[in-house]
Amino acid sequence: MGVFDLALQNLLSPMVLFFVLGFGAAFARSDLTVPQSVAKLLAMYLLLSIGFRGGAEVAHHGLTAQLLTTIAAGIALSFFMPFIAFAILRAVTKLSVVDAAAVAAHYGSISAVTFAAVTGALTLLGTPYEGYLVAVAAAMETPAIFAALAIARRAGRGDSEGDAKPPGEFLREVALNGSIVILLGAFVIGALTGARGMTLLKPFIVDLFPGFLCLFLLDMGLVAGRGLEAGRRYLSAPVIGFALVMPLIGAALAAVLAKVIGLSPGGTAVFMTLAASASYIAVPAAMRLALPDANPTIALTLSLGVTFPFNLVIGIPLYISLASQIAR
Amino acid sequence: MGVFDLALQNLLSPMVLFFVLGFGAAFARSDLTVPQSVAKLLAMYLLLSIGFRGGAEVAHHGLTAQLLTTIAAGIALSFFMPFIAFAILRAVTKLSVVDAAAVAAHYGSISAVTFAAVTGALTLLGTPYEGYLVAVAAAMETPAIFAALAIARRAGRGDSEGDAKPPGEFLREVALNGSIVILLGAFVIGALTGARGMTLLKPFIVDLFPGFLCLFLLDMGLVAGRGLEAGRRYLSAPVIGFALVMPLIGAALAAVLAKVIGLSPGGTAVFMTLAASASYIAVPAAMRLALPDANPTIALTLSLGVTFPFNLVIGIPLYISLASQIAR
Amino acid sequence: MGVFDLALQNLLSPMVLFFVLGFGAAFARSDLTVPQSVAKLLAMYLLLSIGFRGGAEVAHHGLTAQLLTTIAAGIALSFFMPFIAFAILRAVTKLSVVDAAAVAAHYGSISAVTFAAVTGALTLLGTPYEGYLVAVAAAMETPAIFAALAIARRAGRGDSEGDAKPPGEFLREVALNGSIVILLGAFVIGALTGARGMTLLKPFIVDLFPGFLCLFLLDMGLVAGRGLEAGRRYLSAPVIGFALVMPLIGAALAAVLAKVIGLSPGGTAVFMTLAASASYIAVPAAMRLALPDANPTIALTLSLGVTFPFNLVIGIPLYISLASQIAR
Amino acid sequence: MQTFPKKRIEIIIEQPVVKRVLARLDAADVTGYSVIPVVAGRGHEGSWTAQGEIGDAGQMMAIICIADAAKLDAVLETVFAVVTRQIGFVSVSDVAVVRTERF
Amino acid sequence: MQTFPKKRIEIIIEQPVVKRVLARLDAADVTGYSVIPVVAGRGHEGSWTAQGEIGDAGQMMAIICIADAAKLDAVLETVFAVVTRQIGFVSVSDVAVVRTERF
Amino acid sequence: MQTFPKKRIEIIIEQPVVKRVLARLDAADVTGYSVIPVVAGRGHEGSWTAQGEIGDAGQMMAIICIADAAKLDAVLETVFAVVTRQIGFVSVSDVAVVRTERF
Ligand SMILES: Nc1ncnc2c1ncn2[C@@H]1O[C@H](COP(=O)(O)O)[C@@H](O)[C@H]1O
Ligand SMILES: Nc1ncnc2c1ncn2[C@@H]1O[C@H](COP(=O)(O)O)[C@@H](O)[C@H]1O
Ligand SMILES: Nc1ncnc2c1ncn2[C@@H]1O[C@H](COP(=O)(O)O)[C@@H](O)[C@H]1O
Ligand code: NA
Ligand code: NA
Ligand code: NA
Repeated sequence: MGVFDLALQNLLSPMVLFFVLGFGAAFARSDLTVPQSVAKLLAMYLLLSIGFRGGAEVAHHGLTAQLLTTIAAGIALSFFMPFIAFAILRAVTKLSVVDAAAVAAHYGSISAVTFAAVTGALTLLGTPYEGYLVAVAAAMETPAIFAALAIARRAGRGDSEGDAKPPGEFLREVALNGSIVILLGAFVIGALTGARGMTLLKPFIVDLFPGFLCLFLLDMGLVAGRGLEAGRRYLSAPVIGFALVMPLIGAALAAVLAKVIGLSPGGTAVFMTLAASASYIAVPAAMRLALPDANPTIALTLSLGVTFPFNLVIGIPLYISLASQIAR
Repeated sequence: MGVFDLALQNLLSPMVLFFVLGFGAAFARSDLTVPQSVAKLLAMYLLLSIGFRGGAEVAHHGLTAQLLTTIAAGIALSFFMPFIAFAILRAVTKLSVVDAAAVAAHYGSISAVTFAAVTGALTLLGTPYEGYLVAVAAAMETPAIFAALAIARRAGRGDSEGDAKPPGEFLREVALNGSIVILLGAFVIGALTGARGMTLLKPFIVDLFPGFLCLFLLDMGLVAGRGLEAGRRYLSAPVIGFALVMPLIGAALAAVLAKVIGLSPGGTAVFMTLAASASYIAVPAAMRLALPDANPTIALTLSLGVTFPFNLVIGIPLYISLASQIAR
Repeated sequence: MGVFDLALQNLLSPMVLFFVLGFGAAFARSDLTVPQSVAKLLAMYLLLSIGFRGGAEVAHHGLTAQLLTTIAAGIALSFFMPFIAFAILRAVTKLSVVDAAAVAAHYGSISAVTFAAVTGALTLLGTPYEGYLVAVAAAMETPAIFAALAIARRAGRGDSEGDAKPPGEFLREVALNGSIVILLGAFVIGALTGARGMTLLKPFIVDLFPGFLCLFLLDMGLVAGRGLEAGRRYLSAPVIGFALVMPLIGAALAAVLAKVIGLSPGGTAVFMTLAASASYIAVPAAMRLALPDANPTIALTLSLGVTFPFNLVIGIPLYISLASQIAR
Repeated sequence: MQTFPKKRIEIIIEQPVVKRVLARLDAADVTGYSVIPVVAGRGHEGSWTAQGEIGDAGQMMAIICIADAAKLDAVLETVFAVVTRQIGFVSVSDVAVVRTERF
Repeated sequence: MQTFPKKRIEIIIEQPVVKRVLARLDAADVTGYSVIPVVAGRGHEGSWTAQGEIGDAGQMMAIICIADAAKLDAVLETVFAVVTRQIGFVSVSDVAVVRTERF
Repeated sequence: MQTFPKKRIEIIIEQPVVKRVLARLDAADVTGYSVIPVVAGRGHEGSWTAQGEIGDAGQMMAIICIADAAKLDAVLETVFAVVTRQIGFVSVSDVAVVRTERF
């Protein structure tokens, strides 16, 4: 299927349309809202579902040596992308060192919902992908945070409590954040229980996935639309340009690595999407702890208001299409 | 099936029984409660489900000229029923002008949950209905609000902020309230994605519908029971009489229009139910903005405590039975 | 299947693994949390599901004379187990009279989630059980509360408001607590609507059960782990010993009664599990009203932090295995 | 704008007895009250959080009641009779309101 | 630690008009406000609870605004113009803050 | 009824650092605190709402701590050391309590 057909089919998928609905409702200032606890339930469900299915797939196909290589590649990407992002931001935008470092951390890390969206699109297309990429996704969440801290420290900015706080405590908080625990935990449980567990949980974990994803993307549309509204004043042209180009850079780097590792077309698309996506759960919270002087609105507006919609609507079909050519 | 059998079968459906359970629990002052955010999730799910299914049905059968006629008929009903309701209320009850206008607005508008209940009952009976009635339902939500404002203004009562507030702002708030956005949005998405979207979302949107409806009606029973308790002091015989007769008047008017338009038996039953139902989400909020002097407890007690149970238990089987004779 | 195989299979079920995940996350002090309203939704779902399925099973197989005998046996167990528990606690631990009475009430009553877990395990094994045990579970919730009050009163301790509060009011509050209402209500609705209702609700009530149970047990793991942390200082060896031995005593008593009554192997396992389980919803709230001087942390730490995990991981496979030998 | 002095009574109390406290406020003839959720806390018995909880027993709630100073003593006495044996406490502060006749 | 006196304005108001009240606070140039949920209550019209409710019409919210005493009158006047016709009320108390320039 | 003067410290602070603030309150030896959710607000950085949010980074929480005046300065100092670099602020008011030994 050509990239154009893919893009169109993607655009007309219920998932993307529900996102567009939420986005539009936010702009029209509708009072539609999803309660916070419902949004958290949906997020938890998506993580549990993609984690478990990845694990069950691994139980079925076994782990290959590729797993370790891909995890290493993912960690490397997550750690080095912030340096690229920081360099670009400092070169083309007026962001301060701390703000640029914080934004860079978001783009080195990943977005689990974008991950869920690309797996949804691949399932629709019937394209398989390596189940262990769930573990890769989990591994890519945090290295970017430490890269950003290194960048900020080099520039003389650091943790809000200086040496008063043991760094191990911060490491633990970051490494054990809820989304990593549930994603990796469900992955391990999926791997341990395999086909037996899958039979039991399929109606919940597989059959409901598209519906829950739609509801969640409706919420993401609302939140992204409102966030864009709230952070409008930070959206200069260079900053927007960064938020559109950085995903492409990440995807390109991931494509090269995927080719070297020998990932399948589906796996290549997922890996590209992970690199292209920007965090908006784990990293924002970590930045408030580690770089409190960074303005949280800037990073969130870019990651959630610009990059997420871009990946969802344009990026994902693009990456899938490119991946099918790269990985053949 | 005779009206009596229908009524009995309706009464013994799990949905109605769960409503009765909630109603009974509220009267027995059990501490059973459904968290507010869960209730909102359930309401959102129901709107999304009936919206999407209506749209998918339209994608399948196509839009007919009837759509526009039925929407026009629905708008007319929603706008003119409040005048009838107001006249009755002023003639037989002691409600003030403002209170009567506010109550009238509730009865001109519609209840999405009652809509969900009648479609649930029709699905159980295997009776099809026009999918575009979802759009009709959305169109019927707000005209009644403006009718009530016209009534109140004629009597010299109006918006709480007088000319300080641009009327366009209020119009936008009312027209873009969350339930309309999700109902119409899901309808359009269902129409755009058709059978493809339906296959994808069926386990969520169709298979879970009865279960979610049961849970929601349990909550509605609790809320209606408690509301009836709280508003007891407003329930004089004439006022209760109004809340039982007005749905029948609405249903009768709708039946005539449905016959003229040529709706199917199922469609006629749905249209009658819409007219017979009274709002308890969109209109109460709008009345607080536009007619703040109206006592909100009165309208809510009638709509949720009297008319909703009446429609659920007696009205719906009655309308279905009548519709099958009218529309043959 | 031998008890060891059963235990292993149980340990490797997704449900138990999700509990372990939550427990581990709590100990590692992960910030993973389930919103309170989501936890309440899951609890409500489980009660509704086991209630309805029990009722539908009764509609299918009919009620036998055993029902009344088993309810009577359950009430007797619930009322007399607290006296045993109290005697043990006073003999081997340093708990005060009031604290020991409150703990005893928890162990006489039952845990609906443990009930859900044993039915889940039996379903996995394909072992049927008497549907009316749902009603037995509901009947066993409260007698223990009155036993504890009798014990405390004998020792001169009582209600916080003395004679100022009519005892009927407290009785009503306890008998109509939300979990009993939903469990019994769904049971009756299941019995009334039978196969018809089951067909309608199966995708919700049956197919989603394992998934919802996993999510709920993840939450229970988190709450139990945190509770254990919070109540650590109360966990002396004798107190822990009590929390491990008391379930076995309850299960043994229930096994004898089940044999006399002639329950099926599945029913015997369920009845043993009920007796072995300890309350952590209904009884804690009742104790705050009736024995406010009792320290709530002690009972909750034991019931949720020690006995629940013990039953889930070790108890249930043990009871199932024993029951299959006793009831043959 | 002219304002009038009133008392703001804040009762932080465990959920299971909220109903009883409210009944006592009703009996003490206050003009109203508002209940605000508490989601976590620490006291002499250690810390707690409402997150993930399905029961209400361990949760605290905050009850706010604006009342006239003349009623303060009666309210405190009846409320304190419950609160004293339960988990919770009462605090009172001075506030000013616009419509004195409302409280 | 040195502190500075400010006013704490607490507006308890029905949900449907919260947006309007906030717009007026914006217009009155306060430095900020925080909205806290109210989950149950009682007033002249009887008691209510947010439990199980799907609409927002019957629910109250609490708006907290710390402001300088110099602004108090202007804030009260503009807010009270909305509150007076709706369900709700305003109360004001004295507080001390550390960073006076923040408010 | 006899009451005793205490201080009511209200800390409105972004969620990610709540744990750190509470740890400092623990270290300052207060007898307890209660955490109340804030669901929306506006400050220098514009307005926010918790609705639909899955992360906690943008959300504020309110921490209430009743403490003896003697401890006020120590509490303010340690808390302010965190708050000053984060999003949030501290305000203090006078309250009266019934059981003075409790705080
Ligand atoms: N000094 C305090 N300030 C604010 N809240 C408190 C204070 N002390 C106790 N609390 C609240 O009251 C609950 C019970 O406290 P306690 O009775 O000391 O165990 C705590 O968990 C807190 O939520
Ligand atoms: N004296 C009061 N103290 C605290 N909250 C109050 C008071 N009076 C009323 N309220 C709140 O405001 C709502 C409306 O009150 P009313 O306008 O009297 O019906 C009540 O439901 C309470 O939530
Ligand atoms: N004057 C104020 N009164 C009450 N809450 C405030 C005030 N200023 C700020 N806030 C709260 O603190 C948050 C952060 O404010 P700021 O640091 O000014 O961006 C806001 O979003 C509000 O929730
Ligand atoms: Na990335
Ligand atoms: Na109507
Ligand atoms: Na037991």
